[in-house]
Amino acid sequence: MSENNVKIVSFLCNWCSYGAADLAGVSRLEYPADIRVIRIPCSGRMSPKFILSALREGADAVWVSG
Amino acid sequence: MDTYTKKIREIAKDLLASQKVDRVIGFEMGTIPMAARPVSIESENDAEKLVFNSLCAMNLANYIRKPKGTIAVIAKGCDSRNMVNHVVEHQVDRENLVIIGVPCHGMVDKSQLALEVEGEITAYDEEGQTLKITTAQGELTFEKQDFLKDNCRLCQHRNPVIHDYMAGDPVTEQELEDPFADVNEIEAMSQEAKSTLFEDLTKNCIRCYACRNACPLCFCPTCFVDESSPQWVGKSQNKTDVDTFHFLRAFHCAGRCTDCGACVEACPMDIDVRKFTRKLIKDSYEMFGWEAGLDISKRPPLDTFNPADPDDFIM
Amino acid sequence: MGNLLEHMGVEKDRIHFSWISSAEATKFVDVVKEISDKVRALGPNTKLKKIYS
Amino acid sequence: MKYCIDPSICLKLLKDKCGTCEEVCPTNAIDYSQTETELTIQAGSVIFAPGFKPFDPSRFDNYQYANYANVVTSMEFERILSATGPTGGHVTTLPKLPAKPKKKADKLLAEKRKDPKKIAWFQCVGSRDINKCDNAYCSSVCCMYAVKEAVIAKEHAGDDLECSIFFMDMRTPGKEFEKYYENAKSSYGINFIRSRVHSVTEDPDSLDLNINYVDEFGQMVSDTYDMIVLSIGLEIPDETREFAKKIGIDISEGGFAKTSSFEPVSTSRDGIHVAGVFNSPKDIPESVLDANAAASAAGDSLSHVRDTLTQVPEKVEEINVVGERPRIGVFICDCGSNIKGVVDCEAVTEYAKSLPYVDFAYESMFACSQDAQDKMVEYIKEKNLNRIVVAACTPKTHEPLFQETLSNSGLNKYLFEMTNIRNHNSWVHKNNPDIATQKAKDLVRMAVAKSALAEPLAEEKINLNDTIMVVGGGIAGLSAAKSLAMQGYETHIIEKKDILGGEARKIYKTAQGESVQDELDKLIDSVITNDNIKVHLNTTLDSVDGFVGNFRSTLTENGQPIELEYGAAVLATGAKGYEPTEYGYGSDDRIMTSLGLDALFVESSEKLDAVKSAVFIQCVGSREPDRPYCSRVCCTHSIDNAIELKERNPETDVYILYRDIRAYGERELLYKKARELGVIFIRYSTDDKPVVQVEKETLTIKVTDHVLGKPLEIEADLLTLASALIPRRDEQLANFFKVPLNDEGFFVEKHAKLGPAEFATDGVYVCGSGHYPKPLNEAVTQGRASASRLLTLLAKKDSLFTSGTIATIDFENCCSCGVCISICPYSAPDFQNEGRFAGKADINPVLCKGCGLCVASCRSGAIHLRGFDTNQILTQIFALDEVV
Repeated sequence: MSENNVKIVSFLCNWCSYGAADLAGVSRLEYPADIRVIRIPCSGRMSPKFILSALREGADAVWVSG
Repeated sequence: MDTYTKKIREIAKDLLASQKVDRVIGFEMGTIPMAARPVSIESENDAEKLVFNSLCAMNLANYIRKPKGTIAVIAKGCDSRNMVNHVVEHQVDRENLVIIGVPCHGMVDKSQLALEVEGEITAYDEEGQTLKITTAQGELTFEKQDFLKDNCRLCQHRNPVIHDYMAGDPVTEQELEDPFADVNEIEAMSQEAKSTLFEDLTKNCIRCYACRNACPLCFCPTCFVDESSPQWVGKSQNKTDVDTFHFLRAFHCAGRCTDCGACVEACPMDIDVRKFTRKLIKDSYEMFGWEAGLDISKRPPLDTFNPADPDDFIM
Repeated sequence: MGNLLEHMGVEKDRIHFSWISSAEATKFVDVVKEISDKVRALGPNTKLKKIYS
Repeated sequence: MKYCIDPSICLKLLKDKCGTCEEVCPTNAIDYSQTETELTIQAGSVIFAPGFKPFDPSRFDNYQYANYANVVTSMEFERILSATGPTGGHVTTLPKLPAKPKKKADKLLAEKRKDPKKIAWFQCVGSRDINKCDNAYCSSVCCMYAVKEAVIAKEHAGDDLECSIFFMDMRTPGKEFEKYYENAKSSYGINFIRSRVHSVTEDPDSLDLNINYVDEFGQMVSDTYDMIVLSIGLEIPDETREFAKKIGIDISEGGFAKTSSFEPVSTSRDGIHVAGVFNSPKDIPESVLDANAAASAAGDSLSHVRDTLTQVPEKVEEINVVGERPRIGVFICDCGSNIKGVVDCEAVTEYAKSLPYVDFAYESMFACSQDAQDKMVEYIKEKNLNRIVVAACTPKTHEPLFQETLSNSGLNKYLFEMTNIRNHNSWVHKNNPDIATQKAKDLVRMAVAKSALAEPLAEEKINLNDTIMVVGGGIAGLSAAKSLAMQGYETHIIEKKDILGGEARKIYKTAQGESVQDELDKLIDSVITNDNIKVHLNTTLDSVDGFVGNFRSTLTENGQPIELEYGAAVLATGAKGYEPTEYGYGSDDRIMTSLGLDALFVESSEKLDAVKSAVFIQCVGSREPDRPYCSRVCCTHSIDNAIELKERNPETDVYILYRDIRAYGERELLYKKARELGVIFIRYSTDDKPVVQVEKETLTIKVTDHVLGKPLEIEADLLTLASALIPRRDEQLANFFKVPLNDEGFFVEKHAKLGPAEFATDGVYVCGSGHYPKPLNEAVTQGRASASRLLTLLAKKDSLFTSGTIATIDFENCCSCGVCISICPYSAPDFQNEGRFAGKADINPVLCKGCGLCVASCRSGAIHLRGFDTNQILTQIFALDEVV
């Protein structure tokens, strides 16, 4: 987690944002490599535990996307 | 308050004598002055033990979960709201519960009062809104209004929201100019100031879990801090672990907390854990128009799925 | 949730929620960029981060 | 997706030169010796769905589509709005120019490129037009797609963009369409201009487009736009018409297949069915319904041979790995150069070998290719692996394939984990190979950590009762029941009234002129004589318990309670006519609804002979603030009845007072015919509605003439109110089956476009006007479509399993708070009534969709989501900590 190495833990809904991320790839768009994706079956799966846990483990940010 | 005590004893006696209930849960005076403690009585003769005064701050909703038989319980405004919660959350059946409502004038903040008094308190009494305290120096009187607990000052539901009996006439509810002034004050602070505030707040925590145990909302068979697969929250007094505990404990109370103050009352380190829960009370109110424990037919907003919920509710 | 974290002094920009349909690749990229920029501006996370002693 | 060679330009095939593709193909897939072959297929039924061709506006010299760079078609504009389109979703002028032009002239032109500030849509290009082309019909879809394009353009470009749609009638009669149209006006500020623009001229310098048109008030307006979008219609190409002729099916004037209202997906030739735009111009949901319905029609005659050609794949015995130490095999896919071109796959593979529990790591050129799959099976057996991680593309497309490979090697398919190092990595960080390689390692580490916790999951077999209940004995319900019964399934029709037929009983004839009563009698006869159908008249539904495959209901039939067990249900409860409170309805017997007039036609009432002047008022109770939808059927119904009056007595004066005439598809031809017969159409606006005056002798309707702008008074002997179709808003029924109703009280289908005849709740289907108002032919189509969807469920009778990735409850830790029961959108959790854990919640695996809402909401941590369990997600988070 140095100056130029940001870590954003990203919880993406399998049906929505995960698909958008796939499409972004298919479309060859480019974006910063800061995100680490954890696939979840639905944004409803998102528990506060995961957000706290990610911050505890040193994530610089948490992103949940449905 | 004597009239309350008298009435409570009468009702309790009746209920036990007629075998309408198996037990009555209320308060009795403790072994040291200025302490009231919960008591469970099963015979009408014991009804004389029951008292009610400004020291009965504990939330008796904590003692009524999954009861054996039918029980009667004394309930202030906040307690009654927690009883509503319990019924909604299937912790007790309404038909097994007889609620003896007590319109409340607020409870006394003992630690504040203690600051005003030197030496050991040998006796305590109250008459109307006046508190009488006896120490080695003699008798002192205080106005109760000046020593109300913080949550009681902000209380807008002093009358029980459900009851089967009432131990007195309803009291006038307080009109507050800004019920969330305390939360607003913190909200207006800078990020750093907030950070420091909460750092100071939790630094004395010894993780005794008294706040959790006193809270009528905490009834999970295994608390998240005790989970072991994986053990994601450490059990030490590591600051992150302490903060995680307080954060998630508060979060579990979102939309359910009645601001009864049991957590603060129970804390041996005088940590004002309401600083966490008050924010969620405000958010529930502002986002969903929701106040916990007022309606026995409705589940808290975070328990239901509604496509019309505000988008930022998850935050 | 974010509100409470912020209340405790965790910067709001460290928690993001968004709704993106599986067809919105450009929106996805925009959101990643936005979050990345905001977080870079905040610097490393120190709040709530576990310190091993 | 597979590639093939276009022989008309391939140098190898034409001149035996080049051959590069053969050289570079790593899997030797190129075979130049393949030639066209003729196949003969024996078929019992044919479904003809050749689709349409977008109208080519080049032939219109007034719009100069072929010459002006900023005149585009709506299809082209769709691509401009698309993230994968030529401009990457950015709305820009000169869109047809290459993004990075190479030619000098193009480069100069590209300098004039700008973000448009004003865009206009021209409707009815190639539709409703017999002057410039022969397409008299309405293409049905262009109004809605133009509104959608304008809204999305505004969403992309923001408030700076001004969008105007030039139209004749705004035709948005689809479900939820009218609200979308109103919202486009009120929230997005899109201009709707009722005018047909004659021609376009181009400013040679700026390439801006100038137009002149006459507005609604008769004023000449001159305006300039940056871009013009031609809303082109749908056309049946000549090849299709010729082919139709060749196979001997009748086609309509517009080139569409001729079908009847009661068999709307069957052509004039027995056994040949039709679906999609070739049947009639239509939007996506109607096309999907057509397709479903055609499948049901084709299946009706083939049910006796069902399952005769089925082959059952051999099953490999599953190895029990429970309790074993994880032995993870990691497969890193190069995806040719798609991944390897950016990510150092070798390094990632080496790294994978160093991770805990990883026994084996292997780099594969194409992990999804057949030989790579075979190898995977070999390695699993040879190395005795019990967990597999594949780092490749997206699990959304490839997970099932790899899971099948696991099954083939004897491993439970849930012992598989996939991580996406292509779409989420190599493709999006192609300029940062180092970072991409590092990210790939992180992703692999996270996947391995999760995989170590993977457990074999069981899929439970769902028992399926193949009896069906159809609620509602109207046209839609009867059509569904008939198809289901013809395909061999016991079907119960539940009808509240003492007679079958529903609202169709009140209709005189269809838009195609068929007698509704005759056809309805035939349909009812075929239903009551079918041994598979049990009709329950005078019957109400009292309760519904159970779930897909296992429903149980109590009914009251003629006052007697009966029990019914069934596996699936079709809700065909229909809609009813609105009883107007406006325009003096009820105060005079000369004022009636459309159905009232139909009744007069059916009984050939003498009353009709006396009618010298008849007025129709449209949109009575529809498209109003408290009922904002369009009832879809009323325009055609009134036009049809107007024609009937004119044909009975050409001397009768007939007026139709309307807001927009919504004669979609070939109904437009009826509109044309009505005008030719002298029916007078007068448009009114909602702020100046017609006024009805009832006096003893005379019935007067006052309306403002839209052409002259002057008030008119019409004396009428007959006033027909085209009243809305309103839903029954059956909340009890919706609750019984846990299916949603929309604001207006119509049922909400599974997916507005792709699931129009089924609910999100498994085993429950919808058809008829309870879904949305629709004419008879569409009700039959949807009835058949719901039957078709239901039949696909029944076809899986022996192979229907629950998913393995569902929630389960650890009863010891359940605190009975009931949050899960309250929050679950699928009603999967419920309290247990008996046994050791009575009072605690349990989850029905059949109903659980594995969304995890309950898991996240469970404060006690008592609920676990198999496959995405809390410890599996936490372990991925922990794995992050080891980064760098």
